[in-house]
Amino acid sequence: MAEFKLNEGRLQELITKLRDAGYRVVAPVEEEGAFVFKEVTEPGQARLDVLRTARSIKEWFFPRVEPTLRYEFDGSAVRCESGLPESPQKTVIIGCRPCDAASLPMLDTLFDWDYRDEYWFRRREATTVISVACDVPDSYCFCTSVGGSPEGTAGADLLMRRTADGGYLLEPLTEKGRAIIEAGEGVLELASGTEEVLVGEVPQRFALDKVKPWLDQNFEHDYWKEISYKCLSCGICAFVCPTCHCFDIQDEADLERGVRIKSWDSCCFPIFTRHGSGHNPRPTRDTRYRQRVMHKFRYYVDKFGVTACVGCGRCSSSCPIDMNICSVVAGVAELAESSK
Amino acid sequence: MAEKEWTPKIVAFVCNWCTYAGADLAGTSRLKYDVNIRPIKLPCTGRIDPLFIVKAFEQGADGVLVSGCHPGDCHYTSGNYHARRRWIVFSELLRFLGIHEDRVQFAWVSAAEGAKWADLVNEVVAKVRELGPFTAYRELDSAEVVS
Amino acid sequence: MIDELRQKARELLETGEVDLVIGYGEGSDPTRTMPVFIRRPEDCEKLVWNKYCYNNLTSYLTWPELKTRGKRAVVCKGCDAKAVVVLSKERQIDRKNVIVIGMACEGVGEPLLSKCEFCDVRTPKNCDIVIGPEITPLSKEKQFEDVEQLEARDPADRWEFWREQFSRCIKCYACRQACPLCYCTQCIVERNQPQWVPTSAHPRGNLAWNVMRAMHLAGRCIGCGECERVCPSNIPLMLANKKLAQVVKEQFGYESGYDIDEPLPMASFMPDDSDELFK
Amino acid sequence: MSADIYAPYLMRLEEIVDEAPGIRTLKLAFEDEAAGENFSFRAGQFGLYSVFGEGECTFCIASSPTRKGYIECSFQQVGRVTRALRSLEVGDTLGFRGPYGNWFPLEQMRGKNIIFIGMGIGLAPVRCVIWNCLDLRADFRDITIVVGSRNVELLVYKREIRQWEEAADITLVKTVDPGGDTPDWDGKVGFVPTVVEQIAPSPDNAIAIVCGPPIGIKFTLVSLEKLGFSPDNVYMTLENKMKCGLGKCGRCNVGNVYVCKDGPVFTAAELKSLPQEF
Repeated sequence: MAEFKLNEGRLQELITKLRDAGYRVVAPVEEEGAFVFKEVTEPGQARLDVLRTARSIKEWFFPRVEPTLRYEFDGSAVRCESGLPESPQKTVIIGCRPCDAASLPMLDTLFDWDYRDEYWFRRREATTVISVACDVPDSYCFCTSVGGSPEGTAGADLLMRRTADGGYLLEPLTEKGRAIIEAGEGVLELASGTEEVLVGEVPQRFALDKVKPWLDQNFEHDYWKEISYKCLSCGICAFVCPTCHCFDIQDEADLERGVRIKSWDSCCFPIFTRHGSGHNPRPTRDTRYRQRVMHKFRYYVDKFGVTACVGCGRCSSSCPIDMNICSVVAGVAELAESSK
Repeated sequence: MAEKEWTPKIVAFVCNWCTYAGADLAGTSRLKYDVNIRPIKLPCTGRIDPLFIVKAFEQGADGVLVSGCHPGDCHYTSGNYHARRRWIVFSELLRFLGIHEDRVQFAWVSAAEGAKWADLVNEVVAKVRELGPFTAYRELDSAEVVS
Repeated sequence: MIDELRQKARELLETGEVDLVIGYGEGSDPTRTMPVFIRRPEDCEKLVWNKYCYNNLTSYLTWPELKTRGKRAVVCKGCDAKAVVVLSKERQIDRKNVIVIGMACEGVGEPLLSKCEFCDVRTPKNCDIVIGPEITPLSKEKQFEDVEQLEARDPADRWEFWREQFSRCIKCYACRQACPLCYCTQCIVERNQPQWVPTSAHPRGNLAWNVMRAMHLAGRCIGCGECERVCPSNIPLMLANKKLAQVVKEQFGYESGYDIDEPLPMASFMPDDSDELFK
Repeated sequence: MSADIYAPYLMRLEEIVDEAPGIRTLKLAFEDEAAGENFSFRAGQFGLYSVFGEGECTFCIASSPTRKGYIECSFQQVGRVTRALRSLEVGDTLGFRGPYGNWFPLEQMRGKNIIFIGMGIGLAPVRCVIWNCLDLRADFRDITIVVGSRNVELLVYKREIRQWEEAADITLVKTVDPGGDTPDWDGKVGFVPTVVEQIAPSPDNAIAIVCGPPIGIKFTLVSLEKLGFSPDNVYMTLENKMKCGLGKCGRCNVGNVYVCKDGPVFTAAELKSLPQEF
């Protein structure tokens, strides 16, 4: 497929072109010292050099708070209105990393499992994803251990690679990606084929094929207690994770009207599974942390055929007590190796 | 919904023993005062959690009045002393957040002070009326989180 | 210092005086540390001490699963040790069953965390063992400068400031989980009859949560700043905490985490407390 | 059907039956009659019932799929939503999403002896399949129903139990825990597992359906195994906490199953192979 070139210093021009073409442009933008995916409203805001934003792109498809129903009371009757967005705004996310992009098809399987969650899919359809290959990955990165790559294309409509001269090489991967190239006409030029592309290396930290067989056999193992005794049971890991998708549904209302709201939840919270009776199937930190790892590396694989981790390293880098999921899973792989 | 002319909605958290009795006295004494107040009776000012006030604003109150027995007169000996410390701190927190001090007002009204209650309500209502509807808080509701 | 710490910890475990030492261990990265729970003397080599020892380990002291065991030792910076004072005053720990190992500390973080600029407990107080040299305390004179700066802005500005800050809250509750003084077994936000605090991370729910959190720490917060450090949205939570600390100091003459005998300010009163607020 | 999988049907509360202290059965009719006509489900499936302003709550559909035009649910008041459900009056509107999940294998049950065991409020999902079988009585051989509760007062569906007792083609055994009986109690006294062993239903060509509190299920399973029932022929329902009912929200995930989609009906053999997190 033909590749295109965006020369150094012309990113803003491309963004302007995309906005002129009717796209809402979302990119890593600084917010109080952290980077998050936000709509670009001013020149120079988009920071494609940011390796790891505080939160993943999932919130643009699966917002942290989302009404599914609005209703009004009228005596004993209730009038309801669905919260499903009719036609979400045409959006382009530019500057996510291949790991984040890879989380999208991974979550498609869940949101399309028998019941198709249009809240997710309507935004998916309205959104074009432009990922940027990682030229300088860091020690938290482990995409290559979970089947990804710093220049992976899964989930992306267009892949950008940094070039040695400070520009980017653009490779459209889908129809939506080609539409971006069209919209960028005048700013983009056809690549010469001689550009030197910068892509970093992410060393493989564990052998994924060793992990699941061990998990299958070791639901009960001292390892779980050993690694999780210090977990604070906060929800950071789940909330910053591109693939964590558990949510809660709650009503909020006054005497006249109300909303039913879907909001992010975490399996690390003690009340996540607590029954009305008080019985809690996962009463302790180790059982909850085990669920987090098991769900990603075992159950999701059984159910949907993919590992629910893309190796972005966010949960590790933002964990208050420095729990590192890569080390935890590498530990599993080691145990698997040594138990042979 | 049809736009009605705005009148302040004020929730008054009052203690059972002094202020509620004082308000009762105002009534039996046929004192006239503004009708914009919705009193909620609690055993003691010590029972009033700051969250009650937050909830009142969440549910559309434009102002809140907290009132109980004068210091030294608490039916439970010291409930209002504890409450006083709490309100000193809480009112500072609200002010720090940028909420005008007249949005939440505090008073001591005894069972004998029917007239003080009537005047107090008029004063509170007048001040909140001057501030206008608490749209800043209500707008929190409509703010969209993402997309 | 690290040798002395390891030595002390080993002694405590060897003599059976404690059966658990909660300390800092090597992190996944040279700029981080990870809490470690040490039960065997030979594991004391895992303890580390450096300027990346951020966590306030006293938050582990109130964990139900660690509460019933025997005596524990906990490694503390001066600021962390203040939490022990409060926990013990609030009867959450039996002080006799906790050995507090205070580490002389010239501040953590690179650059230094802002809390360290006004630290008067660089040599920890109220500890059972203090390791390291005596370090001159820093002046706290300007500790409320940031609070005052915000206060100087007009109310509408302050509202806008906090509205924006709180709107970024994602309700991960890391602030609560990291706080040594948020030890309730069931937080008010987890109670739903009635649901006092909306669980959703929308601006209204976030304001209720953050107001409530600050208020519950009034007169208690010891200023370790863990809530703010762990916040994935970088919300300046300490500003609110410090504001309330300032009010409590000015109004009731109380500073949290120093005196073991002084009554807790929000659980006590003086008949002559200010009546200015009340009509 | 609406594209919004979270959209509830509006239901009208038609009838309230107080079954036992804290336990109530609600009969609900679809406000949109056409939706009611088109609505079908299978015994064992569940739904999310909602009180507007309070939230959603998961229960099985307690009425039989053979009875059209309405659904019933039975619940015990424990939390916010069940409390709100209890405060509803006839004529009030509530929400319902469903039917969700799998069902009891009626096809495999045809021509067999069926043993129903319901303990406490656990009788609700069993009741659904009992009526389903009774409405198709000729398709099944012997039907035995064992109902148990802590005491006489807490026994649910008292009217129906009497009906089943009086029916000539059903063996009904009712029991209350020791100490839970009253002077005029005409049933057995003893824990359900013990009673099951006493009446010793034959495992040949038989299927057992068991619902109740976890501890009751655990010991009843032991008894059934003693009697020779294969874990493949014992069915039960899992009652995990759920929010979406659609296999999305992750809350009911246990091992590689989502209880709301792969369950709630499981065989004892299937449950044994899962992590014991329920």
